[in-house]
Amino acid sequence: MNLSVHLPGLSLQNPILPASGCFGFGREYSQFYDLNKLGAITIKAATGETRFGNTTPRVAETSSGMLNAIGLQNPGVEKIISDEIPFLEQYSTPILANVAGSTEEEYEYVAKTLSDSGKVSALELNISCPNVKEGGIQFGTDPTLAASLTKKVKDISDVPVYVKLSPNTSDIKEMAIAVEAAGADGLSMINTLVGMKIDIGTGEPILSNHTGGLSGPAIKPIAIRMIYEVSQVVNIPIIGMGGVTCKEDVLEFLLAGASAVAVGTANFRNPLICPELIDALPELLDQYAYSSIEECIGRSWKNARESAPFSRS
Amino acid sequence: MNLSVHLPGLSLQNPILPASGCFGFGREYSQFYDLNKLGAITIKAATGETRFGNTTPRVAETSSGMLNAIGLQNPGVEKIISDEIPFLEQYSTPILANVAGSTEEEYEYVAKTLSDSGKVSALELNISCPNVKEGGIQFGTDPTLAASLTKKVKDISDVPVYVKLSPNTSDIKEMAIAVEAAGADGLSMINTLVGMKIDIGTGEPILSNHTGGLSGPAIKPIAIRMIYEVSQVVNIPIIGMGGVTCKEDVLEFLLAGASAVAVGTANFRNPLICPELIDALPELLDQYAYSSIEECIGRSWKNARESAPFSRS
Amino acid sequence: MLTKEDLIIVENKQIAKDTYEMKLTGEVVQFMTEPGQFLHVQVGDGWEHALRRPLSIANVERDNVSVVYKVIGFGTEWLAKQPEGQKINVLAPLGNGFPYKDVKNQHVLLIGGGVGVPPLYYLARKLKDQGNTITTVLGFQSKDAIFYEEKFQELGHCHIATDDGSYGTKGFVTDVVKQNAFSVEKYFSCGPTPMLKAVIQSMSIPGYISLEERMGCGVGACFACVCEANNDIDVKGYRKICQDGPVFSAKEVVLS
Amino acid sequence: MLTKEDLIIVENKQIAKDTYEMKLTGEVVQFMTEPGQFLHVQVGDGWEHALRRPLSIANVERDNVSVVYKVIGFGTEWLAKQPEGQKINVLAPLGNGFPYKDVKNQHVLLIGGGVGVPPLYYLARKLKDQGNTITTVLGFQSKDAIFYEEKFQELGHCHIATDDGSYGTKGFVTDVVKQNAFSVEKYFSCGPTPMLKAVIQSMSIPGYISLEERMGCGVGACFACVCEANNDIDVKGYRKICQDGPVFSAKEVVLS
Ligand SMILES: Cc1cc2nc3c(=O)[nH]c(=O)nc-3n(C[C@H](O)[C@H](O)[C@H](O)COP(=O)(O)OP(=O)(O)OC[C@H]3O[C@@H](n4cnc5c(N)ncnc54)[C@H](O)[C@@H]3O)c2cc1C
Ligand SMILES: Cc1cc2nc3c(=O)[nH]c(=O)nc-3n(C[C@H](O)[C@H](O)[C@H](O)COP(=O)(O)OP(=O)(O)OC[C@H]3O[C@@H](n4cnc5c(N)ncnc54)[C@H](O)[C@@H]3O)c2cc1C
Ligand SMILES: Cc1cc2nc3c(=O)[nH]c(=O)nc-3n(C[C@H](O)[C@H](O)[C@H](O)COP(=O)(O)O)c2cc1C
Ligand SMILES: Cc1cc2nc3c(=O)[nH]c(=O)nc-3n(C[C@H](O)[C@H](O)[C@H](O)COP(=O)(O)O)c2cc1C
Ligand code: FES
Ligand code: FES
Repeated sequence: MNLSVHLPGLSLQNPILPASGCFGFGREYSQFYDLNKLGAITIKAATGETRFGNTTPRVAETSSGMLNAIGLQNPGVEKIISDEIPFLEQYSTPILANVAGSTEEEYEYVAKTLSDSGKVSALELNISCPNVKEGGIQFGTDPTLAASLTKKVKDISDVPVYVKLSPNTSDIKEMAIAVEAAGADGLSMINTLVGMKIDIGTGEPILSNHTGGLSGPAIKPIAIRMIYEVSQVVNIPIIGMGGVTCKEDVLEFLLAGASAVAVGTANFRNPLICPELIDALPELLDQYAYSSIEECIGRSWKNARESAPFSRS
Repeated sequence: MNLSVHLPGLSLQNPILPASGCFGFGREYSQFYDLNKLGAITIKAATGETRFGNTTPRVAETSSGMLNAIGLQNPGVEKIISDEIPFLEQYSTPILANVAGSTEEEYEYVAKTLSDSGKVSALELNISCPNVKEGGIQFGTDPTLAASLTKKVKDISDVPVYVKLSPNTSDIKEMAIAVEAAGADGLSMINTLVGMKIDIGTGEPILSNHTGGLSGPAIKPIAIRMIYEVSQVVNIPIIGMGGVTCKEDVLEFLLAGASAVAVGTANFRNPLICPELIDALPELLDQYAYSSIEECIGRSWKNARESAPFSRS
Repeated sequence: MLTKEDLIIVENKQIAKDTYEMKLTGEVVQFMTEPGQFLHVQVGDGWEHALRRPLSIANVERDNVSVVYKVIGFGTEWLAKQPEGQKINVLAPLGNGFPYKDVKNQHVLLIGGGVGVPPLYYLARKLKDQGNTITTVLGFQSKDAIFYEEKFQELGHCHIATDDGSYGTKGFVTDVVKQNAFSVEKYFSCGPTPMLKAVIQSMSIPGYISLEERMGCGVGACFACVCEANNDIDVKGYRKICQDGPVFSAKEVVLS
Repeated sequence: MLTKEDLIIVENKQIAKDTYEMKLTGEVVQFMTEPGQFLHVQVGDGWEHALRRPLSIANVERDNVSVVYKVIGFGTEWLAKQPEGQKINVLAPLGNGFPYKDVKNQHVLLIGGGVGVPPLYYLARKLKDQGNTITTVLGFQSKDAIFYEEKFQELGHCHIATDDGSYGTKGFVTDVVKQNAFSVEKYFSCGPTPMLKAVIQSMSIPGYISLEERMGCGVGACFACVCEANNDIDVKGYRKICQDGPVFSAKEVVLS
């Protein structure tokens, strides 16, 4: 079975990649398996300068999910290029570099620096981080801001740009259409939903940042719905994510309209999840009589286009 | 321990009530226990005319949650008053009547009819049902529409009006502030998040309506976060809901800023959940050294007001 | 009598391909007198699986209730793994069963398909007790999926149809019914909706059918499990399968 | 050597109030040579509880690793209920342990509080093997929470402090340290952060501390478990407790 998928800038031998922020810069999980197995690797968000992120506690467990408020801790784009990416160059796996910032200028600087480095296959514009006071989510909930930022980053980037959408919005289709029009080559969705957990002992929020991003199986139905809606109104591919834990989930994301599937939280529970999913896919597709990944993509609405409640026009 | 809470129109002997749509009109669960135990009863949404709702399947299971797309099936406000509410009159428990519609006029008609009946203690304006094509969620994501509707319903209603907010929005504080300014006496939150599940066998969405509302423990962190945010920017009380399954959850909702707590999905798993929670509350409050419900409300941010990231000003 | 109770597993064994029979015991079993009623069964630990699973009463003997279930997804897989002695939480007995009480000394036909067969067994026993002559037609996918054939044989004639012809008549239950022209006065049927539709179309005598739908509450409170009512006889427009059914007169509802 | 493996429970018994000792066996145990390292333990079935729980290695004997855990919430409650023979999935061995290898023929002080005590036991055994003299000071809330006292006694002097004075010295471990003026050359400590802070302040000799923080991945990939690095010695600004720790030189980190 041929599992390959060809997306702008990313020629994937299979549709599975780790999600940004859940896989560091690859080193840790390379202790568990050969990273050449992966379709691609999404690395942790880069900002212009070193960021220390939020104070701890930064994670909390919730029903079938978790909250995180890391706050974009990272050594800064230059150190990422000099100290982190070289490790990944020993692998042939394409790198999708997650780009964050507080201002348009910071996003542009990070994007340009990564693109110019010649070491990454594509950028993932993180306009949806709920855990920082500035940047991140404002860009992710205002279509005009998002489009403007996308355009600027496209202008200075030589590699394709994927825009990572926030689910914390009443109309994600509008956001998707706006960034597509602004030149996005693809979409990543979804980032986390803003949530909170209170420690009933102390009476206060567990996370020191109070709120955090909800990820894991709890949010899968929201991710599937959003991908189903958005894939019907854009012509650019979607990297789908949100709660993937098993091979059936991967197929569900493809059927909803994703062209590739990223795995986040599940890595923490099962460091081998990505290679296990990749190994399991051929038999699963076979069982459901699909002969390629391509055939699965968007099948849920392609079958029943007439009755689909959403359409571009 | 005194569990009572006094809210506009609702003098609750305890802070526990079933959530709308998860308790029919009370008859079914009255087979399991005496409904006089409850703080209040929220009845299923009423519309102007009989509605048959969506075709089946109408529910699907998701991780720690469920999707529903009932589509506001109900016999219409008049039959509800003539055939359903009389059953509840044998109990002294206050009735919170959920009001739905496709147009402002329908909402007004339903609200007026219920208010005029003299049989309900308060109205819950459902501007957040994600499962109907018209009405419902549009009103719930546009602050101007929501405020206008609230005002109109307030004008014709003699009983207090609670507005039930949708979580499918990027800024729920804005919605809350708008309906408060328009005269809402209280808020109910949260309604369900729009989600989807695809049957990988058929390749199609399980729900015949395709999308449905996500409820249950999966959404609790989102509910807690929204109540925490909104309770700090409004001066009207909040009936909190979303994923309550145990006594600790009830306390978490109170600490977040809710003044009463509604239970939805958990009734389906455990028909006795409401009385069990009510019985368990005194010991729990005692254990955490609270001597009344009042003391718990909003404690998570009242303790630490200065550092709270949200404030009205 | 609607009860929530932890029943105890007395036996849990595979009886056909992917098909298990579980015997449970507890206080509420004494109230399970109506064939066609069902149990709403809690599956898994914690809240990852929030909804209960409806399973029909297949038989009641002394303090034991039997259910027969096919492994489909998480819940039934979980049930199949539970050991003897384990507690299973159920809401029961739910719904309205088959109206058998006034059926006496008649010749009745029972038509079942797949996991629609179980409730017909308890019904057959009750009908037999009332002096009725019973003919049963059961449909299965293939030979290895067949269960309860001997049990039905003990109560009357039992015809089997398999989709693939690996046992009995090749084809559907309706094929058996057509071929045999049974002279019966009433029929009772349970099985997949397409089968029920075919059965209703092929029969001109009074009949009762048991329906399936995805459920939330199982008790009539959530409106998840409705079906369309036959408007000729009722303008209410719908029925709740969990509360008004799962058994309906074949004329009462419209199958979609 | 980072491994994901199902270990098998050999023993799981309560040893003090709310405190259990679990012995596990499996292939990866042979690589658990460093006291201070930890296991990242999967709890519950399914995905309702998505995160693993970090637990320190308390001892290794032959093929068995011991952990000692206090029942706090869902995960530890679940662990306490697991029977012998049950499989427990772990990532192990994680983190960097106490730097004991070069410590020989010295007098060392071990200071532990509550469930910070367990890793010190395996450390004590290793240090003893290298000819060191060991003095231990352990703090517990009350008498019924005390565990491993005799085990530490076998390896050297063991002083106990309880918050309520129900056993040993009334007060904190630092009170014991002050009262005794031990002439030691090095200390190793593990316990709640306020205790560690007090310990660091009261000691002028070199020391190593083991930190706790809520974790996601447990392997260094998610940046959940950071602590501040002492800027005087390093400008990197933070350490990952799971990967760079959980043991740090007392001078290396700033406790908040
Ligand atoms: C009144 C009634 C009586 C039934 N009696 C029997 C019986 O005696 N033996 C038997 O094997 N099956 C019976 N079924 C079907 C049985 O309920 C489903 O096979 C079962 O719920 C599948 O659960 P699962 O967790 O294995 O599957 P999953 O697919 O994991 O279930 C996911 C969700 O979908 C629901 N679901 C999936 N399939 C069905 C279905 N066919 N009908 C209703 N809900 C479904 C489940 O209840 C659950 O909420 C009956 C159904 C109804 C409505
Ligand atoms: C490196 C390390 C070693 C540890 N060694 C031990 C030990 O040997 N014995 C022991 O009893 N405890 C130890 N702990 C603490 C132990 O991890 C927690 O008590 C445990 O995770 C609580 O889980 P729970 O499900 O019972 O509680 P819950 O409150 O239900 O847990 C919810 C979430 O919070 C996390 N959490 C809660 N309390 C803590 C805590 N104190 N530290 C870290 N995470 C926490 C859990 O891991 C889980 O993700 C150690 C912690 C760390 C970081
Ligand atoms: C600990 C953690 C850190 C994350 N950091 C980032 C990040 O730096 N950039 C980003 O775009 N998304 C980040 N995410 C979001 C994930 O990439 C992903 O979109 C989300 O977690 C949903 O997928 P999941 O449910 O499989 O985890 C982070 C998620 C987690 C749990
Ligand atoms: C089956 C079902 C039907 C519902 N019907 C209504 C309704 O008619 N009106 C309404 O305002 N909310 C309705 N809701 C939303 C609930 O009242 C509640 O806001 C939501 O389910 C979150 O709470 P929970 O997680 O405890 O279920 C419904 C929810 C479910 C699950
Ligand atoms: S399942 Fe709730 S009404 Fe039937
Ligand atoms: S827990 Fe993920 S970096 Fe430490």
